[in-house]
Amino acid sequence: MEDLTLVLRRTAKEILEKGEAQMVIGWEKGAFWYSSTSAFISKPEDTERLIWDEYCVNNLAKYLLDYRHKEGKVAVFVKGCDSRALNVLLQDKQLKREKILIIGLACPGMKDEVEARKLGRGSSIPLYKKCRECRYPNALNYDFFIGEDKVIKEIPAQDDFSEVQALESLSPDEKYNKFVANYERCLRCYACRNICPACNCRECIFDRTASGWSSKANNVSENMFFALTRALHVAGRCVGCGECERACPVNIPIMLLNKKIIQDINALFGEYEAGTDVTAKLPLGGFEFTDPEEFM
Amino acid sequence: MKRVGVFVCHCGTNIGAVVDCPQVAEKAMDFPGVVYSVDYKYMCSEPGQEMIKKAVQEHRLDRVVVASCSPRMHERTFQRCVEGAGLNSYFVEMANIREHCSWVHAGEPEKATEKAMDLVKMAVAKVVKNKPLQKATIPVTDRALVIGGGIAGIQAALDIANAGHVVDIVEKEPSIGGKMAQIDKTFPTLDCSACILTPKMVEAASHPNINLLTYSEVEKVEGFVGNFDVTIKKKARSVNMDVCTGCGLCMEKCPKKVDSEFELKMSKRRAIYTPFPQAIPNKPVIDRENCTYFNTGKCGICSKVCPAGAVDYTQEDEYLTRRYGAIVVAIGFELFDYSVIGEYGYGKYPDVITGLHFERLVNASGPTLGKIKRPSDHKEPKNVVFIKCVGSRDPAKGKSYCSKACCMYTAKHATLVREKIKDSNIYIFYMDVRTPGKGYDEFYNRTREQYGANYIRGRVSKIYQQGERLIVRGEDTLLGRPVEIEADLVVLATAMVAQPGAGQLAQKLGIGYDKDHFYTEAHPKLAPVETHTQGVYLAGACQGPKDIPESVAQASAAAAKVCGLLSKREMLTEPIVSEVNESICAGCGMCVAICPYKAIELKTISERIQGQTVERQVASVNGGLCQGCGACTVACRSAALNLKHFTDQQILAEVNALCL
Amino acid sequence: MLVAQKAKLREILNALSEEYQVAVPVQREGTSAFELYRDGIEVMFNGNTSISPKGMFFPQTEKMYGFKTVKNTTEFVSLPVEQGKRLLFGVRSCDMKSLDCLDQVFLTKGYIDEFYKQKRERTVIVALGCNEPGETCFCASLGLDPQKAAGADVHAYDLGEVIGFEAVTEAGQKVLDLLKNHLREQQFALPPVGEFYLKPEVAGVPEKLKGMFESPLWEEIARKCLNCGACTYVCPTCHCFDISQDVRGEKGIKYRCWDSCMFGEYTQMAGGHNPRPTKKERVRNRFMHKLNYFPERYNMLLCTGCGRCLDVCPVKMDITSIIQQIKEAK
Amino acid sequence: MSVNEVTWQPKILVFACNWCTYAGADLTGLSRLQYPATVRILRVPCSGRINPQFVLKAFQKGVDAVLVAGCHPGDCHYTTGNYFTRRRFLIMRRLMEYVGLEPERLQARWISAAEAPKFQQVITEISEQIRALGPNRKLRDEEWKI
Repeated sequence: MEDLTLVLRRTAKEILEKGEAQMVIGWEKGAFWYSSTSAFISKPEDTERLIWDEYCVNNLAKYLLDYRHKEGKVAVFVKGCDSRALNVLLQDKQLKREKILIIGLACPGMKDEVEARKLGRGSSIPLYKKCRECRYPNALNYDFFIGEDKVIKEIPAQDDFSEVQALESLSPDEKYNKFVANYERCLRCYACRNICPACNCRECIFDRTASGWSSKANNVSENMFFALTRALHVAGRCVGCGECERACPVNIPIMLLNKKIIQDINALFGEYEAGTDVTAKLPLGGFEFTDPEEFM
Repeated sequence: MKRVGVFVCHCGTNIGAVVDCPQVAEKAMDFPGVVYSVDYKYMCSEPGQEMIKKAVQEHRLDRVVVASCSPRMHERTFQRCVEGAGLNSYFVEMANIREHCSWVHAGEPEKATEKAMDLVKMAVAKVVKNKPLQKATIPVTDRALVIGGGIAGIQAALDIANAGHVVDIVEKEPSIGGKMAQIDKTFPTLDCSACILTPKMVEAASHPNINLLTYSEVEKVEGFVGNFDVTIKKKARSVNMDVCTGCGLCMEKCPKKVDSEFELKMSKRRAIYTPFPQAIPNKPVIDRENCTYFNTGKCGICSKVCPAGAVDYTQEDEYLTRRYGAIVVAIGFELFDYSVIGEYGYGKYPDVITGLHFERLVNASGPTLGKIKRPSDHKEPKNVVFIKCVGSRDPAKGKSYCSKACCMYTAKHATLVREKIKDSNIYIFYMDVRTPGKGYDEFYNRTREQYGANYIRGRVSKIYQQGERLIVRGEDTLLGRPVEIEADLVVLATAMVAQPGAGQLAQKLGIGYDKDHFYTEAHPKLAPVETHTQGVYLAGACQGPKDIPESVAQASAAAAKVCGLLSKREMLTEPIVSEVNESICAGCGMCVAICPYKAIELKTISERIQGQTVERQVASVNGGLCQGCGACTVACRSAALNLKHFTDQQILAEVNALCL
Repeated sequence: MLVAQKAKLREILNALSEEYQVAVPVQREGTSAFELYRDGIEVMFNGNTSISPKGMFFPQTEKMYGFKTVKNTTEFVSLPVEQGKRLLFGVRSCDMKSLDCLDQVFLTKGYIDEFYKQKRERTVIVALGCNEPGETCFCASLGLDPQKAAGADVHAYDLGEVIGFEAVTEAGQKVLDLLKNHLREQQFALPPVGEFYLKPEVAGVPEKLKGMFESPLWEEIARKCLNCGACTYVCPTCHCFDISQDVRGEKGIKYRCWDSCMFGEYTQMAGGHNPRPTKKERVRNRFMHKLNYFPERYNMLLCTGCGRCLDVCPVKMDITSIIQQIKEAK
Repeated sequence: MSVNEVTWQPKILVFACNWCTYAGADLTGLSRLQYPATVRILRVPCSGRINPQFVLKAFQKGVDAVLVAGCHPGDCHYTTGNYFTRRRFLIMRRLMEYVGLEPERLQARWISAAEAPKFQQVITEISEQIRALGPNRKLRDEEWKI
């Protein structure tokens, strides 16, 4: 990946020098060896800050929203998940394709920071669970690709819904208690929402208490209303990047809800992989006359 | 703070005998916003409404809740009432404490009273959030479309045209006339069907305000009341209508013979044809499926013989889009295809026919020139058996409903047989004889008494061929004994069913239909010719089985509605539509895909964001197209869309109130 | 020094529970926070809790009073207040310092917040010294002694097999008196404090910030910020709240709940104007408040070096690096 | 609202579309078909208007069950509203069951304007199911008394 870092810097530098974009969004090193963080580079000389390593987990796609009304183009580096996220933003008409320069990357899977901190430098750090499960590690939609567009990570045969299914098999009370335990500790900091590429509303209903939908009170009921509503809002548009879960300061397994819905959409309305096709019809933006009938 | 008045209606004893109305009224005073509350015997009565108006004045009420019957019954009444009191008509809400309470919880007065309080509480919670709504106006295009050129369509078109409005009739067959053109005589007067129909057909064809679009179908309907943009497909006739004189030479010379649909396959027509001699327009079409030229590229005789040079093999389907203010749907009915069930040997024994076949057999211009001859050997039948309710009133094999006209046309058929074949015997198997209608029962009695038709109450269990005759076996349930009749001809009164394409057309028009695909009227009693889609009206048997006088009456009624609409240059629209909060809308377009009326599109707005002018897209609702279903509001994640009068906040307020 | 075997902590906490409502740091589901002590609960010793003990004094959601409307008048109803003594065991230096900050806000300059005061006054705090700083910790750079938390009633020290206790206040002495039978006197030297990885230099920063309101630095710093509230909610010193109400028919409750200057709604005005419309203004406010406004008003930073914000930030905003950038800014 | 075990009666919220189910409930009344006084009907123009969030809110506020009801597929007054309802609530019901709500507590049914007996039967059934399950406490807002 070090070699690619150099290519990445060179690419970014060229883009800025040639004026192909006003800014390049990539990653730079954070405070610790196991942390890489988003970097916003607009001067060619600053491209030296850019890196590409196994800690570039941060999904950069959503940052593009900050620059959608700015003049000129923004270049962005995308892994597979970032790429799917970007596609969802395009599908949701939040970005204009012609205003973005997409540089694709082949992702080897990102290493788990929490594990890294625990295990220490030099030990073998496992990949994030979401990366182990990832089936689209490479950028899907790009203007050019750095390195070879060749999958360099082991691809599981299918999505893993085992955790969802394990939960499903519990009794109603057991299930409920699990969710209460999870959402009791929710701080409603909205990190999950703010990092989520599918959460791209101009103004979220949870930011408008006057709308009557939500209150700021923190309790299990309100927290679960938030969680379930968000899950429904991103239904059919969640690309499974798992950033919500990574962003959560209290370690709530948020993807349990999203994956459940992905599983059900697949089973009920046919296989659908969000963000893999910009032209696809959103599952909850339509219907089929032949949809399963359970309400007779 | 809003000032709500609550008016609890006893509806005589309908509500009052179960729900403790005075207690409900008293309790209502505790609900937030309520400053006045009262109960009264009949809120909808003149004094009741006066009471509301007076209370609005005296107690400075700005919102009103009426706890009484279903809003589907009296919402308009009370809207007008509060309007009369100087309030916006949308400042009233109804709590349905009759249909949803007293009538269904008659044995539980205490629980019913408690529920009534809840319902009032919900209505109060909603009404304080009601906003004044104003009806808007939309232009009305002074042109009507009638779909279907049968007697109902023709009548509707004539009435509309006579009132001075332009009408287009779209008919899928090459000629107008519909089923009535196939019928020989009409009951109970026995006047000749053609004699009364053809003049109307001619009148329609020659009316300056009527355009006939035969051999045409409705392809697409867009728009809304007053402004329907309808795309009509004019199927290629292969005959230039402007040039053709209707001389008929081509039809004489055409070498290709095909079963005639009009004669129900009992005779032949040519590949270039008019469905029947009195067809209007009386100009032929080429049936491309069967035409030798179209199938092999050879022949071309019609073109060669046509003195006017009207035959045009290169014609293509043509699409035209016109704007109409109103639409009358009069696509009629079809007969139940009993061969599918195969009972009674229909489809197997040639001498088991339907009533419509019989009409052709008895018709002077029909395949037998009016002589009743049975199809198998063209012999005159002596014993004729009629079986009624074939497919009607038979939920197991056919339709659950009564086809309404069969009792009378069977009686008519019996009369006609007896008149034409003096030594014939008539046996009519029936379940019931239903003859409501002017002169109908008298006609039936004549059939029995004067013409000697034998009415046998009971069902036929089996029909089988024995030699040249058909053995009809059944039971006379009145005498409680089996019956067996040797018949020469069996006529089945098969059920009237909806046209096969009725469902698709309904979807294009956005109107409802029932399980049998008959179109649903807006109200079975009070809006029998309207549909739920404003500006679309129903005439004739597409709404349900009907005889001719009923179809004509309904057609005239629909025409009256159309004239009422078209007589105005603009009309008021319902203000209950979706609205967009542009500052919140992110322009994702989810709602655009979801709107069944294509009432939402994305538009570009420019806006100052932090000192910079930016352009962005937002959803925009066309209030004329929007019908107020609210499906878009759910698709809108950020709740930028809201449905007026049924806002998120109003519904949530009701939910909250219910849970207090 | 009074000491007890670590293994005896359970007995100690059980004994304390007879007199106090005790709360201890507990690890659960990959996160940690102060929880009410129940017999047998495992007390977390390594590192600080992910959620600060701030909520024990300033809960995320706190009911203030109730009201009823009867006909056209409104009645106020006071709500029952929890009474009884509480004891917090295991509070670290940084979090003790944060209570100092909160005390300034809620108890000084002519304003007394009764809700805070009541909880503060009925709570004794047993602080626990840190020997080994966490990777994100930097309290020492802010002048705190990680082993001896200022303001605590009792100092407790992690001495390997044993825990040492020293009473600092009268209330603290009472606690140790209660534990007489569980503690014994023994000499112990405090182990040396480990090396800090992060060492921001704050000297001069508050003063420098005075002239930096319009600095282009803020826009740069803010770029990566998501404007979520994670940092503010885990921060032991952030104390912004919003007052809201839960109305049910003719009755209602006024409550306050944490709010975050990272949120757009925080400064949203009723008329639609928002004086902090973008993340630049919000991020600037957060750091100006911590490093300039607060020091100007109360003469102390509104940061205690606990490092929680670095830890939770999904995009790794780093206050120590921001301090550095401020210092380097022209 | 506090849940008092002794006097507890199921509180079932029915979201009914104006054209079919609401009319069907009217017909139930006109036909004098009796059902338990456990339901409160909330009228919406179309089942497509029923936001799954309304359902969540209703459970928060304290209903014991929610019935989402509209026209049969194909019969929607607005042509296709109920097809969206069907998709949304196929997902919603599964999601709610997944988080531990008993499936009986959130049901969806197509009830036409003509199906008074069906309305009666559905309400009677749900009432019995909820009576057997008891009051719902899941997802509920905190209760308070003043």
